[in-house]
Amino acid sequence: MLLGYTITQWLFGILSFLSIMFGLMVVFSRNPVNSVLYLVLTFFCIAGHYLLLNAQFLAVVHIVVYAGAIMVLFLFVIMLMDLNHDNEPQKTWISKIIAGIAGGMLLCVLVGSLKGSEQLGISQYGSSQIGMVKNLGKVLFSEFLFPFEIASILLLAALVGSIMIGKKEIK
Amino acid sequence: MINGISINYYLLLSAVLFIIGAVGVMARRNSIIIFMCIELMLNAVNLLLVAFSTLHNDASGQVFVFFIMAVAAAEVAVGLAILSMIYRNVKTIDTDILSNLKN
Amino acid sequence: MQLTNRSKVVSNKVQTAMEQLYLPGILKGMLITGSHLFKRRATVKYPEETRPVAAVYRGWHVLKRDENGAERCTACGLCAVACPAEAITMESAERKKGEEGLYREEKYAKVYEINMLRCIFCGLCEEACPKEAIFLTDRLVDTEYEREDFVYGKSKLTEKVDKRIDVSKRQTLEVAEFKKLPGLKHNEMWDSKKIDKGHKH
Amino acid sequence: MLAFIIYKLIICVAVFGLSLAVAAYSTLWERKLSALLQDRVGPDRAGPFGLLQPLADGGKMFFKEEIIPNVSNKFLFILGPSLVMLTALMTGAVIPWAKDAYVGGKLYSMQITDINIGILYLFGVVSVGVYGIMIGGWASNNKYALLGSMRASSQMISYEIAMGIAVIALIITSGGTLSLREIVEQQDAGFANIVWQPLGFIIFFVCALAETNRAPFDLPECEAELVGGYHTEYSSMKLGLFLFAEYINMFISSAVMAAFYFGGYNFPFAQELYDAMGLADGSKWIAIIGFGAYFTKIFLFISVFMWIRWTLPRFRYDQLMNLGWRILLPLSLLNLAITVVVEFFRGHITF
Repeated sequence: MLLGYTITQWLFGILSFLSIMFGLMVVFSRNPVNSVLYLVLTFFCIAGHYLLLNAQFLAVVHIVVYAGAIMVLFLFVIMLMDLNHDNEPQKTWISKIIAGIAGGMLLCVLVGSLKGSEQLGISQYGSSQIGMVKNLGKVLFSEFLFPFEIASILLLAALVGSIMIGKKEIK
Repeated sequence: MINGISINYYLLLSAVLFIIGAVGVMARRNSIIIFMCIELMLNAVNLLLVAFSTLHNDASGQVFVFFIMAVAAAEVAVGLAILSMIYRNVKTIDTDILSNLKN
Repeated sequence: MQLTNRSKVVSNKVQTAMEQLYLPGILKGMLITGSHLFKRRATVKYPEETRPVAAVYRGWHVLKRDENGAERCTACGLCAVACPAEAITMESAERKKGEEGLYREEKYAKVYEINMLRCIFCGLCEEACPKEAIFLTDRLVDTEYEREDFVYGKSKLTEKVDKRIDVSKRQTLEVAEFKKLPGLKHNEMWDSKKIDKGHKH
Repeated sequence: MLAFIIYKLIICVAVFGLSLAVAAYSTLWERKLSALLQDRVGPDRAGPFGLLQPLADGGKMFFKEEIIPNVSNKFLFILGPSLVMLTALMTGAVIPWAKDAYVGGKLYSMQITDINIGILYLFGVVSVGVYGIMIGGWASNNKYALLGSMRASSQMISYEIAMGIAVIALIITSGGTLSLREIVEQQDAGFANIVWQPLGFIIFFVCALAETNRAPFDLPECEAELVGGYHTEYSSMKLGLFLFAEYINMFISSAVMAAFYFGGYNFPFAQELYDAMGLADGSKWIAIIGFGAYFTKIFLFISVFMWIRWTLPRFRYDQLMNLGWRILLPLSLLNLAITVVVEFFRGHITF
């Protein structure tokens, strides 16, 4: 207990702060490579949140998939396109301000609508084991077997599709 | 309460992350950054799904996150392939320029 | 001309399935390198061990002294004439009174320099010398940092009085007899052309 | 609580030091072995048998001039090698080094942490390691460095897939556990996993070579085409970190291979030996002997890594990609299918 908060609460606070900070940096940094790296940091913070929520498997898969594969792909494309300049064209100030206002309004709406959520049925929760690989695997391969197979087909389609799109046309 | 943290905080956090992503989509011109902001929005949703799954002690939420990750991976693969194709043809991925369908 | 029968005719034939697996090939290669683990090491750990050199190895020159410790060289210049690489230069001087113990004859080399970067260690200087003064020894020439340092002066060439160098292998009777042969190239040169006739350094 | 933290700290520092020491002496052993394979003697000047050579090398690295390119992003330039080193050291956390042993009447685990997703953790950390190389190569602001880092990362990502599928087959044979300790413990009675997974082992081994950027897959640092690869612009200890991380990775991947396929700290007739020596479960000596056996295996693997490096020439880039995607990936899928069928008939899987 530090200053009346438990360690978990402290961790939650720090991770939330960091993930929001890094999230903001993704949007505001001029250099796309920096953006990618900040987004990776954001993903690490979110993985930390998953660990706090006892979703170990998801946390690691999140890192492997997002940080290990998806963001590397982004880095690849940015580096290959040679977009890593700081002087990329910016939107006009007006459209930026409008974007900010729109985002703020959306936030207001969301916060307002979520305000009543204290009334949600809250079940006290002990040390849940649902995030463990075994339990998750059981659910995944019994209840969600069909979507799982569909997802594999989706991935295969994406694989073929991206190769077909990205391939240089042979003349 | 999850480990002493109210679900409200998770709601708020993912709302804020989602808004950051949304603002990024609106305020930036580089399509790759826009793409990344969309990933951020997806992750905000993922976080909330995991939080609720733990709250209700139900694994379905985490399974959904799992599927979202698969879909996101597929989406990024195809999307980046399209972007690199566009870049190869038009030499730019600036959305304000790409909005002209004329050329 | 075929020197060895180890050469192989290269062809572009399609690999068989076994060859495409690469594994047998890789294992074979690894066995070859592995077998070298048990072979004799080729390394000579230099300062501690040295390679055996032939008795007549031609290395760092020495300017010999006679039995009394006097320098044998009389600065006749025959070695410089004989030198195909033109590495030798010398300056003569006259022996003063009281220096009899230092120099054997009335004329001696005040400066005697061999440029070790030019020297090809052919040993012609040794053959040319009528006074048995210069010999090539089996010592290796030192390494230096500067080019100038490779011009060895008398300080590095003359043998020390208390540290004689054995050149008996090079002073055998046969060698002496050989030197007297009239048909030898450098003797010929000495006979036909005069030394002072335009042989510059 | 405090005792627990101290014990964890000690074991962390021990694994940390062990990795560094093994990596340092791997550099010496690499040079020695390459010399032996080439009928030479190798370094033998620093200390007896050259045993102080790693210290001399390290000292040299530290005192070399530090050059940071003017136009590069300094922070990222420093972050790159640090990240590579960090991830290399992090992987040692889930490896079970020996059996639990009683020290001072308390049972201690010879492992930093036995998480039940150990294998996934390994893959996660390795996939993050790609960033160090990419960031370092990009921040160098040098096209050779960039190309080298691209090659390295694409190579690592490609081979991770075949490696992952080979490991899935392994997980099936060891009864669906993701904890390294459980996988090792399962091999103490009957056979080591290599008996059930020979093909899987070969795939894993090849992929491990590629993941650690060792020859014949060392084209990220291919001097002939890329000057020096992703560490072209690096000098001094930052270069040292890159090179050092490679050796740590080699050590850890050897350790993982020994744990996955060769029973880790178990060896044939171990139980009989312990019985003959009259050692009870949890004895210190069992831990020490097991640790010795484990290290012998790791040493052999490291030597094979080096042996391969000094035998085989480097692959061409297209050959590398072909091998990864067209040969290893189908092979690993085949291995997975065969494993499932075999395990079904062994009665380990039911539908």
